[in-house]
Amino acid sequence: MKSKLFSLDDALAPIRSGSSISLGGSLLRRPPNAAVRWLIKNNVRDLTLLTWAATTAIDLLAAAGAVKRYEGIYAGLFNFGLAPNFRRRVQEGAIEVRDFSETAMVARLRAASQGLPSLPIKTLFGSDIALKNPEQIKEYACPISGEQLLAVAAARSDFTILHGYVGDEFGNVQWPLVRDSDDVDQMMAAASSRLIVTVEKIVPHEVISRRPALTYIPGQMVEAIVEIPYGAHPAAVDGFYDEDQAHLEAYVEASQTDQGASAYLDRYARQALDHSDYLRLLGGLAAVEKLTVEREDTWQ
Amino acid sequence: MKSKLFSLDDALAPIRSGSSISLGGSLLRRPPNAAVRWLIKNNVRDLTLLTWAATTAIDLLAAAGAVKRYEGIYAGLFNFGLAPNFRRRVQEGAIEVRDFSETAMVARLRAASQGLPSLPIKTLFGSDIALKNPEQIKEYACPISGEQLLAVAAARSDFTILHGYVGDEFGNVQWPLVRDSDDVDQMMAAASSRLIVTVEKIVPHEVISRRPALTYIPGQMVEAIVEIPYGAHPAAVDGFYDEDQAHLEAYVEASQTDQGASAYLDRYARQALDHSDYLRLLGGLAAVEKLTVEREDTWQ
Amino acid sequence: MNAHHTPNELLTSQVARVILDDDLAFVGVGTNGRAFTLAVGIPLAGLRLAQMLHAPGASGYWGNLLEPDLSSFPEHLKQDSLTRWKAAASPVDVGYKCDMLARRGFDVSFDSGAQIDRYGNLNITAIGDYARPKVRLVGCLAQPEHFAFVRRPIVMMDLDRRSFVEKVDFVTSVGHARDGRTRQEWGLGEGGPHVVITNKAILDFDTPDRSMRLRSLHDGVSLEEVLDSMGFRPTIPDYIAITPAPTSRELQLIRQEIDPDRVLLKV
Amino acid sequence: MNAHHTPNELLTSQVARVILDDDLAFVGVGTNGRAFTLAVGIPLAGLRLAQMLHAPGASGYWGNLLEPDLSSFPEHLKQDSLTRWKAAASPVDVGYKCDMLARRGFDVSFDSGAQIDRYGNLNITAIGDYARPKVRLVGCLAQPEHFAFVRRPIVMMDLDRRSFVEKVDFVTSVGHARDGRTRQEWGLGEGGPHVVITNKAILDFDTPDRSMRLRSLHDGVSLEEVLDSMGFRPTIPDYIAITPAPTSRELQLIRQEIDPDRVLLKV
Repeated sequence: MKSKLFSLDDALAPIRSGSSISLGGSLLRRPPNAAVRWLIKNNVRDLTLLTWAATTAIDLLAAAGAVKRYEGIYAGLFNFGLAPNFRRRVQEGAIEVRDFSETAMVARLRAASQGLPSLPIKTLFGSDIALKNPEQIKEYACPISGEQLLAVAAARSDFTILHGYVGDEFGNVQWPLVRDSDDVDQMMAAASSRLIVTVEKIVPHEVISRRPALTYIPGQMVEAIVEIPYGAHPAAVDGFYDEDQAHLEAYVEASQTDQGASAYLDRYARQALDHSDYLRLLGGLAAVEKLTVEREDTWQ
Repeated sequence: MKSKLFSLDDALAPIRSGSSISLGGSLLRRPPNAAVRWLIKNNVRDLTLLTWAATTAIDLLAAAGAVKRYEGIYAGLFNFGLAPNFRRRVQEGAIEVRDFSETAMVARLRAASQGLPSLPIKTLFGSDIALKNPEQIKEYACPISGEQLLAVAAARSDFTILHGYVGDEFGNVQWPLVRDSDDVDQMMAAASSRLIVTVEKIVPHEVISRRPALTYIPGQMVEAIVEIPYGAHPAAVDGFYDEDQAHLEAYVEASQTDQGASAYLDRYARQALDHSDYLRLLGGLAAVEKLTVEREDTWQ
Repeated sequence: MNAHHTPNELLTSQVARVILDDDLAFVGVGTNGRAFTLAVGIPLAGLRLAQMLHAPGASGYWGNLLEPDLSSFPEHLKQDSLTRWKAAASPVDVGYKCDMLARRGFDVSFDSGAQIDRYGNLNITAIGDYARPKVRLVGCLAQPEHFAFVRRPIVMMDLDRRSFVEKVDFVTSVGHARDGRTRQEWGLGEGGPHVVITNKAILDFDTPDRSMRLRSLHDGVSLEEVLDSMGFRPTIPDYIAITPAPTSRELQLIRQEIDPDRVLLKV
Repeated sequence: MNAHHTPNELLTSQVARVILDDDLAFVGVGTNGRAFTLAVGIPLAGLRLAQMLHAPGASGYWGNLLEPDLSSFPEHLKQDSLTRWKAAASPVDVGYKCDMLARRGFDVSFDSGAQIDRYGNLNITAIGDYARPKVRLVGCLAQPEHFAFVRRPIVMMDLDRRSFVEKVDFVTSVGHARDGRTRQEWGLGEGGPHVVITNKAILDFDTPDRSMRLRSLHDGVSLEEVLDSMGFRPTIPDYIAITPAPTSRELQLIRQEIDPDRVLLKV
């Protein structure tokens, strides 16, 4: 095995403007926000984003004007309301939207992970989701039963960025025994072309190999792994820390206007030198450690 | 929640001759052998069996002349060689065989679990597996990409029988943290119509609900759960006990002839009053406890 | 009969009565404020009430949790409360729930949206033109699946002319008919919205063409008030029932056992 | 050069040389006796040897284990040894491996069978008539996937006229051509068997029509002996190479580090 441990700079350097990126996480769990701030700081733009239930990550990129197209099942801020910047950009016509229902997006990710061009669903007959997207959703008759089915196109992207719990230098990423559902990161990893994972902590390979059943992203599939503690902030990592409610409320408040959102990004993404500097701006480790929850895992 | 805890008699009573049954387990891990012996004792015949890598369970049923048709990816005895009784019956023309490769069988199980009549694969072009089975494997053109794909028919069956680790009275079945791969039982549960699960041990619901991430068969899907310690004997349950090498060698030896196999079945399936009596015939708990391995789980 | 009940208690009792024994009901986790009460609070309280009364075998799939322990509820739902919630199962990925939906494993679901029309077509995606909408909403989640596959989806929405419209701007979830074609003609099977529980009345689709019908008015609400709150006229029965009030047993359970701190039925 | 090596050591060295840096190689777990040595023992030893010499980034998927620790091997493989084996990952179900295969995630696989023909079509299913076979074999496992999707499948079989046949009775896994149609014409992409490592010679498919060709004879084996052991005549090159012997470094690693107790290279 060879080390795949990189700095965030080196791991994300291949991502150019115009790329398509699958972004992991669901709702306020594990969006790869440190990586997203890096993309904003480095002025990576014109992105096509594929997501599951996207919140902070897509809204930050929308605030930066970096999103050209979005394909996903949800973009909002969960219990903090609609996604203010994403919403504004879509309403301005600046982001092309392709909505997918959950079975459709799952089928798309599974198709990519199975090397197939499409997989069928029975959900979207008569829905505008299908009627307005004839390129990616097409009807056919099942050759076995004759039933009508809808084929949905595989969810392929140039890059996939996930934020995980812990990993080793070879890119093997594990979840804790006590966790929320993965939702979609394992599927996205399997569907990825070039996969970059940030994790809360790097642990020795020996700690990983004792519990191989906990590895949900095998290092085989990983191009680069980066240690970024609190890498999902201001969102949460289940089993590690909660969402930062005060920060999210301030973010929503700032995002009521373009100017406010821009000032927020200047401070937290563009002027922050790196992730350590971001943590310093939040008040340092002492401030974020208040978000930490009781841990119950097998790596300690 | 309502109790689904039954005796083996009551749980298996609905299974009539002529039924189709999906049998869980893979190689020498977790075949539902106690349930299989019950089917033999109760003279349930003309079965269509759907399996993954089937070993002892299918060979016992073949020895009893109870198998009409088999659909699966493997039938043998792993490191004990070919499956002697299954092999003899197939060679006699008494069992109709439909072979499937692994991606094909997985697609079939997934189709059933997704309520779909078929799912596509790209594997079997030109293989006799497809050419000799035009009813269940049919070519079509992907409506998205135009590529040729093969649709494989959903793996539906009247009943599914699995043997698991521990469960509660409501039918929730969990695996231990240190285990071998599930292989296929979770998929079979999701694909099932009527699901009967035997488990090594029934534990209180409170023990299950502390670790919901370990539940791989939710009670929602279960019709009946039965406590059968050593229910996979002479095969193994990973994390609980190893395969019984001496017993398996004697079984292979007996199975060199129809008479030998029949005498084996008389003794261990037909004349044994029930599973406790079977354990007594093996030498009692003291004898099988020698197969027990060191346990490392969260229920103790 | 106990006349002293809150509107949310009335809705909770109505939800409970739709839930049958052995039902599996899907409930979401998101949103806040009134939307939380409608989409999460009342459904969970109603499900629990049904379990305690006539449906001991009913259970829930709440967010990522199958058969969650509904015996208590924290005042603020943060990630860690979800992480540690007790439940029968927490499936490994969301594909598991999707597969359960697609194989018709759910009996009941709870759905809301920005717009609904007389055939129960629901819009949670965009108001105005899809490509450049007046209001961009959250997308679609699994609501198309609920209307496609769940046996009895329950719509939870406050009555409002901007929400109950003649024609929704975007059909996220297909109801009983659209553009003159029935759901069967569109390729969908059995299902579609079963009942619409609102703050003023209960509506259903028990009409020959499966269009919306007034089932009952909540006590003290007039027909005019309901019609004024709707952008289309539902079928009005000859005799208009009054939504039955919660029983004192129901109220006692809601207040003392299910939601003593008014976390679920907050706003 | 060290002439004092066993036949299995020679094959192990040959396997190692086919494995490139960063390859992912699939190895099975089943069977016993000679079949175990061919399908499991030599492949694992060869993979480990490659890792220690020229392919530090090569890794294995062995049974259900991704990147298993190959540093030691128990004398008897029982279930519990597999249960507790250290590895980078043990994916939750076998669908995970199937998906990796179908998306062409594997570089190398090891395959054996009862019959193989000149185009590399492999039979592990049945000898004789499929419906009423002379010998019923194990079925097919993932061998059709290996030949369909893996970049360089390695066939491990002892040479025998009954195994190397003009026409296999049942095509489980499609090789480079069948019944006059190439694998591309049958609908398959790149792939197919790459090399055939036997007890007497190495064969490959480096011919214009992708039929089997003799690559090298093992030291001391005559061409006649090889041809006598085959039911068809492979292409014979003008100059016939001798299979290179293991180096002393290779032998030292195999004997002292990889398989000191002769568990992998037993029979």
